[in-house]
Amino acid sequence: MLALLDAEQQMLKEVAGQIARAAEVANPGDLKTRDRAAAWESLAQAGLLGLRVRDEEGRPSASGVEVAVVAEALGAGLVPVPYLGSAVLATELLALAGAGPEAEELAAGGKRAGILLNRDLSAPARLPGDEQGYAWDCDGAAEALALVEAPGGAQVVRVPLDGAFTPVAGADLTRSLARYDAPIDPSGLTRAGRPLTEAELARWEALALAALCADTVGVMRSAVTKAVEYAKERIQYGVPIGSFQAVQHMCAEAYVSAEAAASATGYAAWAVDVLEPGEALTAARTAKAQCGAVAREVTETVMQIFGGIGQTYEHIAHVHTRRALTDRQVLGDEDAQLLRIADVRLTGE
Amino acid sequence: MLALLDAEQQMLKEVAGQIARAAEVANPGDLKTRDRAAAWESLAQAGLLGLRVRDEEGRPSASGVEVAVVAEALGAGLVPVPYLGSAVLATELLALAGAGPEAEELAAGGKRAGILLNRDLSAPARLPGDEQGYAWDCDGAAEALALVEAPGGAQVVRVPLDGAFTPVAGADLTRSLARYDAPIDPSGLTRAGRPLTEAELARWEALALAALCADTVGVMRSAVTKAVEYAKERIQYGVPIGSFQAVQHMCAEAYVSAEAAASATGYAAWAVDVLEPGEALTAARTAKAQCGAVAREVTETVMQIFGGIGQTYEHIAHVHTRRALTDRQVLGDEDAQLLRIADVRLTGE
Amino acid sequence: MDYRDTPEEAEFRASLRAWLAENIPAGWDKIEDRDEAARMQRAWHRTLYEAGYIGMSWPKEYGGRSLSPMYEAILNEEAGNLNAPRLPSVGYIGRAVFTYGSEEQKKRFLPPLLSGEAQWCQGFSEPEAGSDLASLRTLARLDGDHYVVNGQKMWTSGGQYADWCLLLARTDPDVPKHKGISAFLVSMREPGVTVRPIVLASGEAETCEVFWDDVRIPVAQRLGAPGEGWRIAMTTVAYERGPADIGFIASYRHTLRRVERLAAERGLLERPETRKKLAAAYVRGEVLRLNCMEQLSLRVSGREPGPEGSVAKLLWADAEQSLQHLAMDILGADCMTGAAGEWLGSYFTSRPVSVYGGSAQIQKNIIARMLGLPR
Amino acid sequence: MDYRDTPEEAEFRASLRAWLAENIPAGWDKIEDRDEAARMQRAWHRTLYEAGYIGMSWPKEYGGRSLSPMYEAILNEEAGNLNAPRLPSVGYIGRAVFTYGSEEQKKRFLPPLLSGEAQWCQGFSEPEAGSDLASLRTLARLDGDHYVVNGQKMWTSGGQYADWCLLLARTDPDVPKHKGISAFLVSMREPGVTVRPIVLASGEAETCEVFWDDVRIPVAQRLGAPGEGWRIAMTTVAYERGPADIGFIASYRHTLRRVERLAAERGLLERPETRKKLAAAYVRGEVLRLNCMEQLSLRVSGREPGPEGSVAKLLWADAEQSLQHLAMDILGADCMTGAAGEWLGSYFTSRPVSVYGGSAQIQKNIIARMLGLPR
Repeated sequence: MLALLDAEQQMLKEVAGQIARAAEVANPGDLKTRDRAAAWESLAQAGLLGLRVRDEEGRPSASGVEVAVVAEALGAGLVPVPYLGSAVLATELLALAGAGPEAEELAAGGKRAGILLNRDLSAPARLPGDEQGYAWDCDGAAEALALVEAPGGAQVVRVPLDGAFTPVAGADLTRSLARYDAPIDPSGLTRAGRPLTEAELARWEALALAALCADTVGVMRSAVTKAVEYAKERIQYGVPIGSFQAVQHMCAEAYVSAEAAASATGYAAWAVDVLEPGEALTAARTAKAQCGAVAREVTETVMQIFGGIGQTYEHIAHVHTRRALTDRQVLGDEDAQLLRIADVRLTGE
Repeated sequence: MLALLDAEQQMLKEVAGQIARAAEVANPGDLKTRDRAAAWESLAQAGLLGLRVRDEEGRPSASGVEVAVVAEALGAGLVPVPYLGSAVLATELLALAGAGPEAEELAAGGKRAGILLNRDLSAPARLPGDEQGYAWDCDGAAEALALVEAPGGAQVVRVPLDGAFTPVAGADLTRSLARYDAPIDPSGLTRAGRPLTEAELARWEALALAALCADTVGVMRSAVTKAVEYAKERIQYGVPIGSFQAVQHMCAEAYVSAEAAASATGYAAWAVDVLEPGEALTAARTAKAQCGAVAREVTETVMQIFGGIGQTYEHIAHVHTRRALTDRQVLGDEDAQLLRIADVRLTGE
Repeated sequence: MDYRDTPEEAEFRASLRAWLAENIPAGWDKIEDRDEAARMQRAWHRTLYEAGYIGMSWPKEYGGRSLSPMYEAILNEEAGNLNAPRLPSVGYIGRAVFTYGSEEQKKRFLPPLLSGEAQWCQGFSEPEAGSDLASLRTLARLDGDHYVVNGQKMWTSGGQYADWCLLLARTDPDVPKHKGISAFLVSMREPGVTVRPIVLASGEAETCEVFWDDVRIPVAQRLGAPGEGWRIAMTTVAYERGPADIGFIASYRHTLRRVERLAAERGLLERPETRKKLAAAYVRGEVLRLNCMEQLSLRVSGREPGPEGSVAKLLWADAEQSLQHLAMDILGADCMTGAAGEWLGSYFTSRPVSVYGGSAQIQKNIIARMLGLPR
Repeated sequence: MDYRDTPEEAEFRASLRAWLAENIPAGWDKIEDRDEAARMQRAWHRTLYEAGYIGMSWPKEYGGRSLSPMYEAILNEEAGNLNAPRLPSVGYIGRAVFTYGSEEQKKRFLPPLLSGEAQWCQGFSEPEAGSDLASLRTLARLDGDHYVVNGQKMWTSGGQYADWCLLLARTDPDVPKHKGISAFLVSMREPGVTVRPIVLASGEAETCEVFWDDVRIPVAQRLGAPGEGWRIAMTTVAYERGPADIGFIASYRHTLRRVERLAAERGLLERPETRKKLAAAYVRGEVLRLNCMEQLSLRVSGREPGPEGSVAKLLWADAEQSLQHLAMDILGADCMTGAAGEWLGSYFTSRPVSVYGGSAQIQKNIIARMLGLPR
């Protein structure tokens, strides 16, 4: 057992960190000025969009751990690119369905896809059925993936993001959202690959949750780091506010929460490709429950440490809060995860 | 409007405080040495056992506010006498039932009565029906009061605390508890007064809850006071631990919780005799919900401030915790109260 | 102890309620334009003034009615219950002027303050002086019969619409920081005053930055003696932070009812957990209300606003923030997708309640001092 | 990154598991008498020792097997899973002795420590020196070739049954407090040593006070140089506080299963709220387990136990205390009436988890230091 990144994973972390820092949203003004296309291109060139593309034997080119490493780096930088939506959630869905060429297309970076979620963002949209919903993290995407019932399982379909979709201003300022309000026209859907089994869907959900958690961990860790730096520099009463024990303990508590979430996330990311799908999913739900439970508190503590300035739109603090709260909701908040964990613990055994 | 004790109530507070201090359990060793009979005699002589005895026009000799003032003082001193059981819960039940002589007997102090509660301590025992239960706060009492269904309402009955009852060591070290495990023999019961209406029972419950809250407030306030004093005197790292902001904030948070509970309790105590029974009961439930929700946290914080020594049996801290936790449970904890409040707020209107 | 109105209070409440029913401007809460809303507020101030509802607790000699603060609390409560526009907050400026001002200043400034003719704001905080107000850097240099002011103020609520400002500035940089501060009554129309709205995380521009560049203030507009600014500020802040503004209680109740309706619309009222959480929110509101009533009773009994106000401040922040958490959890994804975007705004608006007017940490420090804990 | 056993670890685990199944003393957890329980513990220590399971991570030259700390973690985990008696804790005393001891001390003290022939306790804290250990007052005065010790120690766990004590005492009152402390290896059988059990709020006597009255210790039993006691204590405490004792994880799981059964017995498993709370308790346990695995991995990779251990300590206290809160809430009145009195005891036993071995406040201070926040 060694619950630490190995040397290659460490290197990946540095590469992802460099790309993320180059595209970082350090203050809300950056949202207008960042060259998102260049950031996407960097990710593509470093091969980071293709981590879940399968080789000829059906193995992903990298494990959930690598995906989490990249997702955390991009979360830490609040980077406004659809990594989760396109390179993780959509690509993995295509890869699991055996839609290799479609997955490769996304990995190359020239094309993007979002993911279609149901109205409460708690699951991939099922068509027909989910008559309202959202394409999530679909910046620059011409289509989003959804599921339709098919003999043998759930069939992945490509839904064009056409006039039926209205871009909406959600809480998250760094990732985009488009709403549909009426049943999707079935004639516009294209099938991709073969139907997915329950086990494959569980595997997909495990990866998706782990990646969302890693994003949240990145958002929290960088928020805490910024708050700590501010506490060292901000002078009140002639001393840095970080010399007050109350501020120290707020920082410490936020740090502990973020690290606890990171511990659970590391395991979830590792479990994706190693444990049985059910176990992997429980590990992922555990991490999501933990991340969801602390995301609000941690980012609120950070806003509190920043004091008045941390309450303003021009400050970065609320951008962290918004992204973390959105991660919390996508594919189910902690309450949803806990109920599913309880099903396994209390009924499943 | 004036939400402050008036001059007479202030004077009562001082009298009750004097009696309580004379009988105070300042450390667990005092539980063996305190002259409980003398303390009871002082309360009787000061007329404090007879606050709820009715005059010829049916008015109680003092309001819920006075009862709360006395209960808080005795709670603050962790005084090991059955004031709540005998002088409040039992006496008020008798008085409401019009059983004047029986109430007078208790007020004189020569005789005591406990209250019979159901198995989960959440309500007065109903006979037959509650086949197991507890006589609560029945130190020195030969009987406890329970309710039986009767035409026209709930009939108060006197249950002899005979061989069917086994004294048990409950959490609370300052008030006694006796368990019965089999249906009570109906032939041994004596009726007292006339059956009580729903409104009268609500009034009784309002007073009982308010008095329990006042006891809890006393327990919390004196616990916080002791912790604050300790923090001023205990030296670590060459300074009083109370000079550390972390300890200061723990004290401040515990103080705020106790004061918030006190605010709700003051209103509940006042409401008993003034508002409609339903409103009075909602006020009492509000106070009990608040007291129940903070009792554990406040007394735990106090134990934490006392550090290692506060974890020992010989220290007074856990005696506070035990009494507060018992108050929390008797007649329903915060969850029970909140559900009833929700019924009124969400369904009743 | 009696939580009911006295006969006088009941009479006042009844007539006030009738008056409010007739005088609350129709449709005021539908106004979206900020300038128009400011005009409405000014007119509302005037209406209240003409009916005698402004400055009721002020001494008669300064245009008040020498009534107990209880009447202002009743005004706040009833106005809140009937969803009236925000009540003008003249108390803290007025108290500063009639406690520390010269006769001439009182005559000049109090009547238009009361009538609403002159709207005021408060120039205290600065970017580098938040919790630590005494470290403020805005400089007022004496130049003949004028002071020349330079600096930057922050968190100046209502700065966009104010005519006058109660300004704190440093007049003597050479003495300990609390001692070199003076207070000024200064027109916002002076050359060199620039107001810039601050947009909060909610997206609303609720407060302002104010830049002061060589603004000239006549010496006669200094309030109190040179160096007395800190004392003046502390008096003002005490009255600002106290439990006087019980209007919040009413607004909390309105919000709670809205949250209850949200839960009902989403079919969550069957869930015991949701029921308990809604009841707990009710309990928090009641606890705050009752604590504020105690504070108010102390004031009515002649006690100056003391550190007990910090208890109410902490309870307030907790109640408001918990309620917004509950709303967010009931709304779930709708709060994130913009389907209920106004609640996301309310959530962000609840966050600074534990920052402004003394952060939660400062309030706990104050309580620790009150408990006698050593520095 | 791999959370699975290596082939070697898997092999070790399998043989250990088989060994445990055969060697765990039957009925050990039914023993109520404390003295008998202590005898059982001593025999268990011997059994483990003879099978080579004690001191596995110690250098071979001192009787260990030079294995990675991972093997001790596996031992803790498996012993916990199979509900074995508490594992003897020799690591921190051993580390002190083989890091700071003379050759003679190592030869004399390490073998019986390993074998369990000599049981040890730790004499660090005092009534006036808890969090602030360095202010300890127990005095060791040099008198020829002996030190004479006077003072009072507190929170000496296992003091009743220990043969030897790693004692901290002040040998030089004239230097700054951290510098005047020395460490001693001293027999609990010496005249002048009086042990008094401390009964905790739970009613259990889990720890002791030890009074030292003119106790004479040969100079040869001083560990390390005079004044080196603080350094020795810090090494010891670091190994005590670290994530090594993963045995807690297994005991937490057992307790959680018991709480789940309580909820089932009371028919509460239908309630979504109870289900969520039980699941949240599972999550807290998992988070702690995984955090400890990271800590352990760092140690295995050669990093000294660092301040990250404070994270695990805080998570541990939170998990344990939250679980006891949950049990109390599920039990309701039964916890107060004595009907489930053992759970009240467990509740009180969970409280000091945030006090002993560095209070929660101290752990947060340590983290703040690690984050680089200024003093």
